Amino acid sequence: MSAPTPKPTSPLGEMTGPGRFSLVGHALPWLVIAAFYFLVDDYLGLGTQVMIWVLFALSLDLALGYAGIVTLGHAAFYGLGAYAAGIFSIHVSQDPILGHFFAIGVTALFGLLSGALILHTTGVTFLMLTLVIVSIMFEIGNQARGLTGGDDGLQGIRLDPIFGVFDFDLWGHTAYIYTAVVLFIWFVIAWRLVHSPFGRSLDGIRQNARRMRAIGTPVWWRLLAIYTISAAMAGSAGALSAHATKFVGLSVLSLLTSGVVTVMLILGGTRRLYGAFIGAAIYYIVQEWTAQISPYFWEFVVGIMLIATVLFLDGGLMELGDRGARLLGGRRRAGGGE
Amino acid sequence: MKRFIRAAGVVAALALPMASASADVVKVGLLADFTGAFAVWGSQFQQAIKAYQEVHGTKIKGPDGKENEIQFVYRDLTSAGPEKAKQLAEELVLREKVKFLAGFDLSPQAMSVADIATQAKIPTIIMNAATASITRGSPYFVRVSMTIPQHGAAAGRWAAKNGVKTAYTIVSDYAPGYDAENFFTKEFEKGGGKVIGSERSPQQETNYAAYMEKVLRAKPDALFMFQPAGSPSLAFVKAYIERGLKAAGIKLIGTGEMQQIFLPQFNDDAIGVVTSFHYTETNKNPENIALRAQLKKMFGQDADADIASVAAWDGTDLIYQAVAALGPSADGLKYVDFFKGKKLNSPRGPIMIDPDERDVIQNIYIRQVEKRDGKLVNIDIGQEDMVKDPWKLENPAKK
Amino acid sequence: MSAPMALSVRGLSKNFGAISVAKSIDVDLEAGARVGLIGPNGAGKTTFVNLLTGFIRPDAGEISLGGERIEGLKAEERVRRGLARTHQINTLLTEENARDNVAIAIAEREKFAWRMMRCKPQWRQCLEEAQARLEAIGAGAIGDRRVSLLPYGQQRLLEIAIGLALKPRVLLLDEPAAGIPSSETHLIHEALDRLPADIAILIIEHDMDVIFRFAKEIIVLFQGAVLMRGAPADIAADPQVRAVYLGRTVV
Amino acid sequence: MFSFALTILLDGLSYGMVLFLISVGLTITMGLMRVVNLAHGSFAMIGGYVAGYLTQHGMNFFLAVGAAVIVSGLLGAVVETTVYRPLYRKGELAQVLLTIGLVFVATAGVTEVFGAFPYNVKMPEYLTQPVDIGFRTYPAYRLFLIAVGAVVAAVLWYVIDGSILGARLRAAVDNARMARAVGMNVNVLFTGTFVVGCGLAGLGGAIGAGVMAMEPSYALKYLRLFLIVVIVGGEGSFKGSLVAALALGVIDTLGKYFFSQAASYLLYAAVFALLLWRPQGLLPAKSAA
Repeated sequence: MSAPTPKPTSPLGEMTGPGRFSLVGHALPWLVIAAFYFLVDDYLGLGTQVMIWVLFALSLDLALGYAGIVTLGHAAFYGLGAYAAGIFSIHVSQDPILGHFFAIGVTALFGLLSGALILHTTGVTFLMLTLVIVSIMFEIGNQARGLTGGDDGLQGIRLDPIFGVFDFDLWGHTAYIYTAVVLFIWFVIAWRLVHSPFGRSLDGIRQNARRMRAIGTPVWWRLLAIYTISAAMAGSAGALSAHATKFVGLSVLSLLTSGVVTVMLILGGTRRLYGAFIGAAIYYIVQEWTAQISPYFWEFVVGIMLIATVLFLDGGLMELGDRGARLLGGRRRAGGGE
Repeated sequence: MKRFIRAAGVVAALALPMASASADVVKVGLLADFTGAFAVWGSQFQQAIKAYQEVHGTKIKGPDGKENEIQFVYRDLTSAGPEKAKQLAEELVLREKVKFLAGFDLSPQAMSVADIATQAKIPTIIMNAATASITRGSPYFVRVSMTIPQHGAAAGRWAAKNGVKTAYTIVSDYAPGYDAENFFTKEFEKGGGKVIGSERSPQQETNYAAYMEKVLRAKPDALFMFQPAGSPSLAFVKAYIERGLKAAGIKLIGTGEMQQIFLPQFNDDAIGVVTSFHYTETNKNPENIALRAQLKKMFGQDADADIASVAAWDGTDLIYQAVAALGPSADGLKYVDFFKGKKLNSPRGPIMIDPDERDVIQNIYIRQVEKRDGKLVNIDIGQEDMVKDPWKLENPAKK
Repeated sequence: MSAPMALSVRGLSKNFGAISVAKSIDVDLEAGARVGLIGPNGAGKTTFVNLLTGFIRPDAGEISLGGERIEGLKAEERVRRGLARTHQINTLLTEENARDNVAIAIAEREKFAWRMMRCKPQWRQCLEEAQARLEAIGAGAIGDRRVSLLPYGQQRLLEIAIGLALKPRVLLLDEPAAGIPSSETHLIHEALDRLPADIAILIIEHDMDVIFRFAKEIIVLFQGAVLMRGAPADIAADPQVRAVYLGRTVV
Repeated sequence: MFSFALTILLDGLSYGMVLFLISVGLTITMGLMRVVNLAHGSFAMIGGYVAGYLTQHGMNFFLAVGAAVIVSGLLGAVVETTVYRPLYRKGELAQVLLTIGLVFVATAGVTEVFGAFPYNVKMPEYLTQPVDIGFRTYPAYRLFLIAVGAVVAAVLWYVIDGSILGARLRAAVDNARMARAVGMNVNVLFTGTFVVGCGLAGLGGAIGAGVMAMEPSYALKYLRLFLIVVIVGGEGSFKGSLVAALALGVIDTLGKYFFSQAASYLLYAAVFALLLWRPQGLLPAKSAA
């Protein structure tokens, strides 16, 4: 061999791969969340809702973005989490933390079982199976009126103060902070997860499942693991929603819910984790804004945004930031040419 | 696009007086679906409210003689979940500082804001959501629309009294459907009739062939339906005719399915369908004539009043009267007390707010579809005066 | 008592409907073997590899790896027991750089890949080994480059590096030189020369230069069955083999 | 008993035929272009609205249906050449999203132009009546649906199985790259197929409005059904979609008749079980896995 070995251009110890971020980049969303609390007091309900959607979109990013599981059934987990938390508070205990863990457990179990049944299929067949699952869940929710309240929704959720101290107030202070904390915990978990060897193997599976089998990866088990984790996370988002609104409507299980969360994620950008933040926030802001101009206008704008994102902005809105950074700082991510 | 522009104009028009507000502004937050599957409700509410404000002006003198401006703030629930209703209600209360909430086409939406209404002491006028128990959700809830049992029970009593011996029921598979089935059956059987079969069809159903076939085979005297107004109800009536149930002499009895707005979609086969309802569009009340004329004047010949318009009209009327009597900044409970026992001359006829339950007490009209001047119309063939919600009579409030 | 064969295949058969694509194939590879597998198009070479590696289930037959029966195992389980392969068509992770491609395989081998929390030291270890392995086959320079941007020859080298990174007992090279411009074939030749001596290697190749240069023994596959096995010189001289390659059927 | 069974069969078939008419274009485009086209229902919806508008303004029903087919087809041509082309190279996810975006735009557009109310396609008087078919009276409309569906199915069968065009189509479904390599103008084939598929959807939407009513949410509301037909039948398989659509119609009718409480689950459960059993659908178009 004659070619001299050039020095690697990135330090070996660094985790390379998707979503390297500067400290400023990391701090920004959390500073915004904190600032929002102090500055825009009147919109805390909106802020809480957005954060719940962020968490939901984050859960989808793990399954869809990283592992490439194209699903339209994530509302099944979100809805199940919401109902589990709500029903737990009515029939078992009003402790919100306990109820939250119960909901996470239930959805994780459901994710495990349903994933075990369907994860051997791929493509449109898998898509269809997830769609069917969420449809069946919706019907159960509608008909099991004694448990879920059916079409009237689940009412009568009462919660004790968190740790016996922080009461869920009308102004939504507690709900906001509680949601922010839960989101932060999940975010840290997700961040570590996607940058772990496990996360890298998922990335590999998304790119080429056959290759991963050829290097000895138990593909089905890996997918099942991330599907279960993602389900638990979506269930956690559902539980937050039930606790923050003290109400669960049947629509949490609707196909539209699955659709909306997917739109948010794609809009923000998949496989970036922070894409979920941007996507959910932008979706909400644009919705509020356009709906005030003319309610019909909203659907139109969402449609156009989706089409434009797919055609011109593969990486979602986060891609815009990347492109800007590249313009400013030259090529950063691609390896040096020859 | 025209409508977008017009809507933008309205926003601008609403924004202008805000800038020059010298009069006290009383904001009313109106929550309804303007997009999605239930979009029609929002636009009907909105048109009626605008019509009312056009007729009565946006300013109303309070008891102190000062002018108050009534301003509606519209928010779209996008046919999404009730959590959206809750979030928007919070915003309206906290940010827009609305004095009243109003609207709510679907029951879950209304129920999800019960806590907010109670905690923030905001009188909340429910303009459609018809699940009977709603008004028990908050002492600040006042309903001007209807309850499902009012219709179902009256239909059952009418059928029993008018020669129907056996009936079959097909209701939509959701809470209001169960209520309708339950109260129709109860009253019908109390009057000596017998329900010989009952079905529940999926909420969004538009293919009723199998259900109609079952009814045809059971040969009842009448078929009682409860279907969401819109594509399911249209498809239901069409299937009834197509399948020959009408030819077989099975009478069709319903509630809201044959409202005037839907009649142009039927042909003469719909003649003879009987419905039990709280608003007959052709009634000659001066309020009704005024409302309908105003809508056509403002929104074109296609604009038509329905129960949403009537309820929105009455709800707005209540708010105007309350502000006139109590001023712009009375305590929430004071307003509610003002509403209790209030009688209104509604376009639908006389109504009263139940002093105990804050729910609407109203006449229920039994109408039949007939042809007049080449057009299908509902003609009253019977009437029950001032019907209280039967569900509440059956389930008295716990003290 | 001799040591078990690195790979031993007995009576491996597979039918697709009426077509028999593998007819009772017997093959043995001892440790360190360098065996070439040749045969005309449609002889069943790729099917054989897929049967060995578990991407296709055999109808009958036994496969043993170091004395352990593996025919009932899934593809990935066979890999973990030491049977690795490279692919004819590139199946690399095109969005990653070359080093990560290797490192992901190493993490899998070292069973780090179930670790769900960040574990810098282990991953660093994987990356270091990956870089070393790339250098070992003369591809140290491509570590940082995104796979989709690599020239084809380098991608094939990377395939081999990944195969080796799995520390296999047996490595199946499925047409490692296919589709490479002649200016780059020396890269593959050099890489093959440097393969560790203790690994048994079965190489499938159309390019006879590569086979005759590399293999110490050659198996000829024809119509799903082993036609002949012998030293390269004998194979080259055999009239039957010549006939097969000229397209005439041999009785 | 016989007449009863026949009635259920007719009810099921007539419903299934509407599903077939609308879905057949989807199955061929999904098989041919490998695009997950969730917007397909929008073309049926536009066909329905066009027919509705024209019949309400006095046009003859059949002329109006013809116009609906043409408008849907033309719209299909426009959308295929502008929006779908770049999509063929993108992944499933991108396709799902873009086509959902189209659904939103179509829904908003229809609401804007025609309003939020359900929209009526006025049928000729004789189609709204029951007719005597020997053993009973039966809705003329449903017989009409069956007849149209059968004719379209027969024509398609002939074209796909018996003509050179069909052979090309099948070849392209099997292997688009190969078809391109042997000099087929795949772009024209794609556009042509797409246009025909959209036209058929328009036909199904227009004449099927009595079973699947026109409203702005139409495209989304029935999406599940169309997808079920396509995927259960096997992507790209014309016969599969015919079988699946008719089976779905009959199962749905039977379910409502005998287990009306569980009817909504029954269909989904059947689809779920079937897809676990045969992930490629009933009659997959591609020969090998």
